[in-house]
Amino acid sequence: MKPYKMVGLLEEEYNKIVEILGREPNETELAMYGVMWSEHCSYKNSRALLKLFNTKGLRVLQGPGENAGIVDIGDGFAIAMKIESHNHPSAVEPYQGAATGVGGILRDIFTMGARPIANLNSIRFGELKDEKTKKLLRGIVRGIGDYGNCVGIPTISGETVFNKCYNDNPLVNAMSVGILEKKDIKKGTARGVGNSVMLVGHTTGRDGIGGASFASCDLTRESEENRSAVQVGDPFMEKLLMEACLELIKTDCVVGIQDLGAAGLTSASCETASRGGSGIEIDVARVITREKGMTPREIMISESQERMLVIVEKGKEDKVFEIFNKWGLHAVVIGRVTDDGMLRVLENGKVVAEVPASSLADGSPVNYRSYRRPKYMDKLSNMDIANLPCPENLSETLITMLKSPNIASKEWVYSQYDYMVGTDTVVVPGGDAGVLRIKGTKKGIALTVDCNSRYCYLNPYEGAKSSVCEAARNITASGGRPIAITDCLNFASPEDEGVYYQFRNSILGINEASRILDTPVISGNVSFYNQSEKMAIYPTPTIGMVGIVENIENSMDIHFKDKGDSIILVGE
Amino acid sequence: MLKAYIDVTLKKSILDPQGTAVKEGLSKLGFEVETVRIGKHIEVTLNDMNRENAEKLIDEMCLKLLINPEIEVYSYRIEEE
Amino acid sequence: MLKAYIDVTLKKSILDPQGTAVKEGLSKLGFEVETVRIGKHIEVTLNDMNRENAEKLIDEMCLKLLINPEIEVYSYRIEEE
Amino acid sequence: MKAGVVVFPGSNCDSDVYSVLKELGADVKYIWHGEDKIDVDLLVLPGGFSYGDYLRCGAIARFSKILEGIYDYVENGGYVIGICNGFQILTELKLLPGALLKNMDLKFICSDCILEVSNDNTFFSRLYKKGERVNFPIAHGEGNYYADDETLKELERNNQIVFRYVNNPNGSRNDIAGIINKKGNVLGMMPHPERRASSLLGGTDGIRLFKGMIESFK
Ligand SMILES: Nc1ncnc2c1ncn2[C@@H]1O[C@H](COP(=O)(O)OP(=O)(O)O)[C@@H](O)[C@H]1O
Repeated sequence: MKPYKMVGLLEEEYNKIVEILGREPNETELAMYGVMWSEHCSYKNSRALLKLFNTKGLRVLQGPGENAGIVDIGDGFAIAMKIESHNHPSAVEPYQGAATGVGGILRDIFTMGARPIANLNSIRFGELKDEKTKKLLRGIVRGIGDYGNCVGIPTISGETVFNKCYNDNPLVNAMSVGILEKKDIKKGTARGVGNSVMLVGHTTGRDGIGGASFASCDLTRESEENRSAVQVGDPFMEKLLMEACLELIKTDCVVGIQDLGAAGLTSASCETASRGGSGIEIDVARVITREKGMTPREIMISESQERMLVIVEKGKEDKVFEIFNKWGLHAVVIGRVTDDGMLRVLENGKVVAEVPASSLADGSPVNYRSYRRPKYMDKLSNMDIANLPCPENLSETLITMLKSPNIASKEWVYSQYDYMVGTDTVVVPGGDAGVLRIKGTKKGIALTVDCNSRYCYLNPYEGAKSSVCEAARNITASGGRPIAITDCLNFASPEDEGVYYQFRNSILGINEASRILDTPVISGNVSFYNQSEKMAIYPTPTIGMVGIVENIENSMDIHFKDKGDSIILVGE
Repeated sequence: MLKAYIDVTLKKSILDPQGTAVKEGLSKLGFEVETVRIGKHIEVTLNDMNRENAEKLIDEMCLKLLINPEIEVYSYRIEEE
Repeated sequence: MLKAYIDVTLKKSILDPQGTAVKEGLSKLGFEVETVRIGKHIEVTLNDMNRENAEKLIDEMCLKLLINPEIEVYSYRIEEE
Repeated sequence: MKAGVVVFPGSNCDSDVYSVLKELGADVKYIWHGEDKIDVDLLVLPGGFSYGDYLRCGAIARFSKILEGIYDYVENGGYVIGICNGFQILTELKLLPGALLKNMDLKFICSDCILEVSNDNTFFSRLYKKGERVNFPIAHGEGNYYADDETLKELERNNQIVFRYVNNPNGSRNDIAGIINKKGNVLGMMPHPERRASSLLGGTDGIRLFKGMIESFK
């Protein structure tokens, strides 16, 4: 096999790399392009369309493009929020896949300088009667719970959906929300020639190598052998890392901070350099490795969890050592910021890779894919509801409906999540949105995550639009005013014209609702290739939403309160 | 009766947070050791059968339920009870 | 180097719901077994020392940290690495 | 009364208890696990996952520097309350008998939970009435209290069981949710009274526990 194929690149992509470098890339460089130009990291099949999103608003302090979006909630406070998929890893190792999904999204929040205060999750499975589904459900729920519970972040809302289209491709979308004082916003940028680049947190191992490209592949037999792609989460380490980073951010030594997620050190270094318009030089020999004999290539693309890259003002490194030492964590200077725009990787002082940072971060070719309205839509939209027979025994039908896993109570799920830790949860799971109080103010925030993928299948545009509306209704019903959206777009292969039609129209649908409701999209994530040889998932654009509750005393739950109270149905 | 003693451990390349924490715990108590890895120990009692069949059975159980070959490996011994 | 393979199990008198759950899981897959008990498997690598000292050390570690004698028992073997 | 909330690596209910004590006007501070002097009247071991609860809950935290002096402190009459992970640490320290096993159905459980006060004649529970039912939430994966028959008999005989579950959620023997040592100055409990200290958060049943302790010192 051609070397570029082994790292998941196409011939024309390889040619573009040669053009950028003016030479053939070496093995390390090729691997770095492979992970950065994968669908998962480069958004090459979605970037063009994501530009359509309504991302502006008076409250928006940080839109898409950073680790998380940030909105102003007044009183000097802001909310950081982001949702992300961990579908493929969870299909292979439900417990660890889901757990590391939570870990990743938490880091996205605290890199922004925000303290995580709530987690949400949207999980989708095949039919519950299958043993395989049960095993996935148990593992995924336990993984989400154990990780969030251990770090001490309440999981206050979510959704759990069953449909046979997810039989081979369960979905795990993890969302996290944090609070910060507006003045404390941090970004993932590297600036200031000579400033230090530090790697903090866990050691670097061979786990998760190739994970980013793995996330963008169909789940076929091959991936079952792709064994090193699964990582084990360490929530205890995450908790320490979170406390240490939040303490560090309060000092004046941090220039930029970025977590190491997909594509590890490669992505963190080229993204921070590219955002800051600078270059970075790192020496892999300084990275603390878990195993002996790791090559520069392995170190650069390892996806070991619970690590962060911190850009520190020159001369203030000691402060970082002090704080990380207190928390019992590693911190090492692995390089420095330069002004030549290059990501230069050294091994004991010898250059082993050197590429323009921005070409890795944003240089991948953008695909403008063609799309076509899928045929099934015509067939389904021609169905006449009037022809459906009315059930004879309505009481029986009601009971059947209530028993359906999609309608029945999800207490089995959320009772495994600590939804009260932190003592801010005012409206607990089991209702519409979760509501948290904001200590020190009269306010609260309402949070929800919603999608009706069946509607999205019937009509992607209307379905996506109605998912935004459903989220907004959940927020409003809990006493909040919707202010912003984070979205996770789960779809099948973008190479399929019908799927791309679903994708495009879902974005347009979200966009219309988002404009009308004045809820800009401030962050999000795309997950393609959620399909197996047998089937593709329904289009599933999951909407995470935050709303402000001006007076927390006025938040509302769904329970009937007193005998004799009137019940009124409002709306159309 | 036969008894199988099965040990399940994480693959070598995979991080073992429990082991790391315990290693540090031991060190605090003054025990300096090289590495600690923590896994599961499973004891299964089987009805009498020949050893070969027992081994086949245990292998099957491991691969089907007891371990996830993505991240774990196993080994076992079988003894008469 | 020496490697100690330590197995920690719940005392016999204590219920092991995890074992019971796995037994049921196995039975659903068609594996009928008598009993399943689940415990921990701990591998500790030690620097070279004589076997007697190693055993003393492992016993100490177990009693001090690795097990809770109130509920657990342990056994181990030591091998050259 | 001076109170100190110990912060272990992995504690996560530390600030929850701290806030409640503070709101009630107590003189309260955080105590880092690496400190070596217990200079308070009430030591709180909060909930969370100290050292990740890897190996066994509380097993590693038990060896923290700050806890080296706890035996003397207790011997001299200092008060200790361990909530959730704190209870687990207290059993690992052998300051309370027994151990906490995995919940019977093997799942982490977070929910409201009705308890019955079995002993109202303690430093901690004096503002409740024996037989009274209170609602404190639980949130734990390993809260299944176990002690051998002999120990259970002794606990019953000495009236050391302070709280019992009305509907046993985790398999605890004798429905035990919280116990006290013989001397009466160390309480361990799985449920979280600090989570029921505000009507906004579903109730105030937990407040009296903290008030009772504070008032004893006045
Ligand atoms: N995976 C989950 N995590 C946390 N809470 C959940 C989860 N699934 C469901 N819930 C809770 O149960 C409530 C009801 O869920 P669901 O039956 O999907 O209702 P709805 O369709 O009204 O959103 C949700 O609003 C949420 O509070």
